[in-house]
Amino acid sequence: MNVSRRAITLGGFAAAAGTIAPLTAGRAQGKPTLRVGCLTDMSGPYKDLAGPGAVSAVKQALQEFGVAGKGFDVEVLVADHLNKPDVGTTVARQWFDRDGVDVIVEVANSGVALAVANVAKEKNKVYLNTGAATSDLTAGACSPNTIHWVYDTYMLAQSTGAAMVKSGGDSWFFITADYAFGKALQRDTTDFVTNAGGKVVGSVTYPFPGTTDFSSYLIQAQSSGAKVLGLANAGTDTINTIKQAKEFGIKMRLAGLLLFLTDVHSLGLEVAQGIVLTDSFYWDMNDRTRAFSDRYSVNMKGTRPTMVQAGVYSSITHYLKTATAMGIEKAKLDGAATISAMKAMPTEDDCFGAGSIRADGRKIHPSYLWEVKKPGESKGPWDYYKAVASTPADTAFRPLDKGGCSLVKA
Amino acid sequence: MLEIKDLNAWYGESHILHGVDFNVQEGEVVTLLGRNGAGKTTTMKSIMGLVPRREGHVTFKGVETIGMMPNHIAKAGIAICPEERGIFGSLSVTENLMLPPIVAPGGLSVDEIYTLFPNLKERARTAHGTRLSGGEQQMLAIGRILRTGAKMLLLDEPTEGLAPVIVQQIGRTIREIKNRGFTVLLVEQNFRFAATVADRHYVMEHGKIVDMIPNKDLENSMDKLHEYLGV
Amino acid sequence: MTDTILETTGLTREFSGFVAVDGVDLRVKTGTIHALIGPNGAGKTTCFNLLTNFLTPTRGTIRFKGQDITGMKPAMVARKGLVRSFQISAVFPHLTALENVRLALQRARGASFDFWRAESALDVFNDRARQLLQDVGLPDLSNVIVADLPYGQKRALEIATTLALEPEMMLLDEPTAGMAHGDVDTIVQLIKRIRKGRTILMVEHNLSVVEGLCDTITVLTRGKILAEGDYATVSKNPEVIAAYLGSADA
Amino acid sequence: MIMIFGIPGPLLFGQLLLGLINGAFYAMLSLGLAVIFGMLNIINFAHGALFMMGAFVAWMLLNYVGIGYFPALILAPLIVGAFGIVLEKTIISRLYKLDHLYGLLLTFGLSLVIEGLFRNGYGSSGLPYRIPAALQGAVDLGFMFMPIYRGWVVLAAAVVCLATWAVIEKTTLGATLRAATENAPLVQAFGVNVPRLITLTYGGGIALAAFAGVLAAPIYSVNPNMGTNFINTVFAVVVIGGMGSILGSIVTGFALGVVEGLTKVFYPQASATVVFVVMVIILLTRPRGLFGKAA
Amino acid sequence: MFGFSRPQLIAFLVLLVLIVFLPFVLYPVFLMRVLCAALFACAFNLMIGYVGLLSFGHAAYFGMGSYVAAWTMKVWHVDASIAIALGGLTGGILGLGLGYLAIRRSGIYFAMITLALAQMVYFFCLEAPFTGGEDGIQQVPRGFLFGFINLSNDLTMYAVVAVVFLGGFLTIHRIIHSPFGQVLKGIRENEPRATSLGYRTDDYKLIAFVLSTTLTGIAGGTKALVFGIATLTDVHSSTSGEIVLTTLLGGLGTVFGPVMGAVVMTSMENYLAQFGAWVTVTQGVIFMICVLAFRRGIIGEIGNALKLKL
Repeated sequence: MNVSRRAITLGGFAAAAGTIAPLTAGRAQGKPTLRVGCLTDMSGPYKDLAGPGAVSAVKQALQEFGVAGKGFDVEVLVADHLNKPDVGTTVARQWFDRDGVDVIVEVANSGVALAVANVAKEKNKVYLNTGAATSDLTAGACSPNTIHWVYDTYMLAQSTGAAMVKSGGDSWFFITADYAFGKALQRDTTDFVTNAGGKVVGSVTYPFPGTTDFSSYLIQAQSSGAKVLGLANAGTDTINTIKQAKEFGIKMRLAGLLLFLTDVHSLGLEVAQGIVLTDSFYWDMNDRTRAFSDRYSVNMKGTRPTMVQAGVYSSITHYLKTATAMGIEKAKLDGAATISAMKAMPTEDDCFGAGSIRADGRKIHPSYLWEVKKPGESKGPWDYYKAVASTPADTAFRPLDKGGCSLVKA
Repeated sequence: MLEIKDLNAWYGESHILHGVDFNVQEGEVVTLLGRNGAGKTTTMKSIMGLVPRREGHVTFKGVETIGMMPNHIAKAGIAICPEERGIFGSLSVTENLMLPPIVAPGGLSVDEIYTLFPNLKERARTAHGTRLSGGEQQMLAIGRILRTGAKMLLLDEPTEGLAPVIVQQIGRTIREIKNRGFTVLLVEQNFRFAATVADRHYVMEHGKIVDMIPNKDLENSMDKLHEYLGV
Repeated sequence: MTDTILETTGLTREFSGFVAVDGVDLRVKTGTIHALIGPNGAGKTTCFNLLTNFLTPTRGTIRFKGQDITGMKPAMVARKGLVRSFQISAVFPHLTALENVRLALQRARGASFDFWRAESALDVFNDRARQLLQDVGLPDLSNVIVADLPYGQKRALEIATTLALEPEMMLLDEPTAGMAHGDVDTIVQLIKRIRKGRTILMVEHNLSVVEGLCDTITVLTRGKILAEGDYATVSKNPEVIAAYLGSADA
Repeated sequence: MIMIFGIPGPLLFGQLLLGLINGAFYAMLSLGLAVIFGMLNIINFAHGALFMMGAFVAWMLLNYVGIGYFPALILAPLIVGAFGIVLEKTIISRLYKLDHLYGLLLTFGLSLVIEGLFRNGYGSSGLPYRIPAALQGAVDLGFMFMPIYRGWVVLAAAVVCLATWAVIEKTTLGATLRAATENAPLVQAFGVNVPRLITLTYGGGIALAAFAGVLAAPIYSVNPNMGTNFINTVFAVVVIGGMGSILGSIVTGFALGVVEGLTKVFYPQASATVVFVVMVIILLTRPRGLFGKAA
Repeated sequence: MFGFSRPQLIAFLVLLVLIVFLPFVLYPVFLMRVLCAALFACAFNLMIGYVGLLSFGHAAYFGMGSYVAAWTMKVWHVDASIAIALGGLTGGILGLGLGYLAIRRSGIYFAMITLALAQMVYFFCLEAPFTGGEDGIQQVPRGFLFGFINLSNDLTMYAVVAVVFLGGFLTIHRIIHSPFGQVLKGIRENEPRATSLGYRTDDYKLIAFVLSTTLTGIAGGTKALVFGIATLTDVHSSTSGEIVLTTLLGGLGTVFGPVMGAVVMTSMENYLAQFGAWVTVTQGVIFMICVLAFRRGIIGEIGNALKLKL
């Protein structure tokens, strides 16, 4: 095994020689080399929930899979997509065309994710998305070369929306980030709320990015008289909304439609207590997740993995299994065939347990509704969630026939 | 008191002063005469250290000031009343008056300044310095440097654009401060005015001193002066 | 009123409380050289800026060739044939002397918006430009960057550039300021030569220049007209002597 | 319930009040920016980054040294102000003779560096900073629930703005500053150490930004991007108010906060853009801004 | 030819040779990105370098050109040449409208007004349904040029981009060295004097602005075609900032500076992509060094050292 962190050298004229060298001269021993590209947000709003943790998860997967005896090398490349789709496509093209990358993993950011999916399809490579929320990846934009691993807006909306209504939260107000992800989240959640017999009494869409003050929207929400405040946003925005809701004494129940463990960590339990949220993975779910997370923590200064980082581990593990089974050379040659093989093989790992991948590229597993503990209930660092409800794997995601994915035979 | 030797000054690329030499004795009033563009104002600014680049010697009370910052030159006891008066529009009259810091004891008190310029006292409450008439502004500009205790005053065209009656008042003021022991270097275009106050006149042309005329010889030198000044 | 080319009535400009030009009634006769003199700060340059509409008057009107041009855009004023020079030499410093003059020719004769044509399209103006440079006594400097020229030559170049527009009336703001004796004479000769067929209004400090050159002199002090007439008349006016030369009994 | 433009009256009052609170931040930031512009002729693009630094220094003081909110309110501006002085001495002072553009570009680069460094060091999801115990809680104003801390922000901002205004308009130091803004060489020729005055002004402007940063820390999480979010709006405030105008920036800061607050009710998506609409309109009708002096 | 001086002609020939041979050595997609950025920077340089006006909102024209080209390709399936032309047209029309407002102010006010107008364009793109929000317009087919040249091959596409770039580059050079360009120089050197010669300077500035935004739109459209994507990044103010840096780094008002700037900036962005926030730190440091130490930019400093106008 050979895990190196090599710069993506397509830079200036001077770097030209360096670009070609690894492909031609490298690996003289003749062993095939799998190249894994971890394309993630290393500096922006998703750095904590994916970023370096995702890179670490890739390495952990490789190590625990035990590449050493399997007769091939694995090389890991890392790049920051800066949350710009065009940077993402450029890096992806470069990786596939020049650097011999076989699989791209992660990509937190829906816009970039969709862009990378297109490139992966064009180049017939493997693309395992864990960080993006958009359910388009398995609907209109589905591709024979993409698997969407962890969660999507449909799952979040259903789990949080329907469950909240069941527990009495039947009138909703949304604070929505003014971009496709926020709007999709609000739209999907609205469907589940109304289907479950609840109603949406209002919403406010705020400029994204760049909004830091949510107090205006919060008092609009408060005056609407709704019982539940749905936060159709993510990252720093969600954190700020929650903090300010606490500050303004908002009495509504807060539903974080996309809230990660690292967000709760940053908020602190004092502020975050009582919020409900949906995650498909929590480190303290069972012995296997705890064991995985302990191993993860060793490399990541004691932090616990988010579902995105767990998804990276899970997806790479499954990819390696499949690739070994079908033969490295073959896996390198044909991305779509590799994805088919991955779909054919049941998944099994410490993070998500047993699962499977559907024809549209959707990895399915149960989703869980969590409530953030009160400070008194927490028994130690990172002990934040208590389970509220769960949705079984077969109903957690959008039914196969509803997405309109061209890969699904009618 | 002030000794200037081989003073050169530049604005950017353009070389304005080409070796200016003159001196001012203690208690004297000396004028710099010359046409527009001859380098009189630049000489004043160079003494104060207000030009981007200067070379040569400016010795004040025996101290070389050529490498000094303007604020240090001011602290040494030279005060300037600049061309177009330099009254600050965003400052009230009193603020304008009180602006220059005291550099030495022996300056005039505010009351003395008001005695010298009664108009100023009436206008002391005026909000903006630039609301004053030209003459009042000139008085303010002279008055504020009398306060600082500096004994060497540089007055750059104090009569510019002023009515004759005001010019007369300025003339009286200059004689008065001379009597109080101040030394004055005066830039003037109006040599008839200069003649009424000054002890000596230096004539500048093309960034050089071309002549020195003691005031008593002025009448005899009229033709020469007309030639120099183009009037 | 064909013999009056430029006429102002009650021209006034105030700057935040201070009146720079105060009710000036100026009348310039066609074909004359008219001087505007006065001590520093009398408002001569402000007056110039008003005449060419670089400044808008607070009050008053300006008529040029019988037409009211008050409030017209400066470029339009120039196109009407009233072209000015500036007190600080107004050249295009990083172009060659030839290009400076050509820029004016180009405006007068079109082709200014042609962004698709090669620069060589302007070569047709070269001969006329060289002629103009020669007229103002500039040696063959066509390819020297203007920034490197001595001051006097810049002034001459400026006049050549203005002449290229063949204006009916020229406003010259202190054409001899900062010039050496010899250069002054060149400019005086030049003005004498170019006065044919046009009217010139000039601000000037150098009274000996004014004396030899100007038909009419208007004396301005503190924004107002103090006296007007030919040199002989004006120079004997005691008020003028007091204001301009300084009174002896101050 | 009273309805105003189809919005319940109490809600509208609430929004106006909130607008005022945001306006307080705009006013403090644009005030520093205006002072710096007036004196140094530098458009300090790094202002947002230094605001952010103020919040971070407060966070560091608390977490590394154990110094709480109120001392930090004094200390953080001093520390960041001192940093500003170092910046001015070493870098910014080299630009005074150049076009505005270079100052803008340099400080833009500076803000990229500062923000990038903090992002590398602390990530970008934000660090928590708690409201001090003395200012926790809220009062029910009838039409809205008013957190005490927000009230404190408006109060503190108003006091600081007024104090700054008073120092500049009513003291000898202020008179010297104003004079130096008009004609720095002449003021120096009167014996005032103008370069030092300039350095202190920059430090002071920065300290104001840092003070605003500390005030902001408990409201927004301490985040490397927190300045970027403000800076464009604050620029608009300074331009609209009239560049370099002290009073203009204070009044416009509060006013734009209110305009933005109202937009949040009527057309929330446009609340970030509305300041630019106002800016274009103002620039086209009053080129020097609302309070700027004619050229 | 095209008003090139001798050293410029040599530099141009070197550039030409590089453009022809580099795709066989370096990654063509990367080179296409460089060329699009270079055209953008050259168009921007037309304003700042030759008219002396800093537009702080050029991303608006780049982004709108990119959106329109992407949308017409994807939805109307127009020919690639038409899509690029429409991109340019969009930039031009938008530039005419916004420039008409902005051109009335100069200096820092011009910069601020262009920034504000660009923010409004950004808001429009965010809200308008056809742009696809933050996902952008994706999966834009490269399609065909003139109906029969299939652009899906990178090298073919590269050839088109190279031709567009060279066309734009030479056009700009021709504009600068035209009678019109001569007037622009005059305005930059001494605007009051130009006015006093009877030039309605605002008209010239506006035309220059429109030419600049048209070429910017073409650059945006070409970029959309190459990458099959048009996104909010293209209209975002950070893109406006980057193009200022690119041009400054290469050398304001030089012929080859923007090209050099684009090469360095794009390479840096790529090389530093794995280092996270160090990209912004490095950019910031370069910005500062440029302003403090070599204000002429790379090409400007080289030209100065060799005493050549490059």
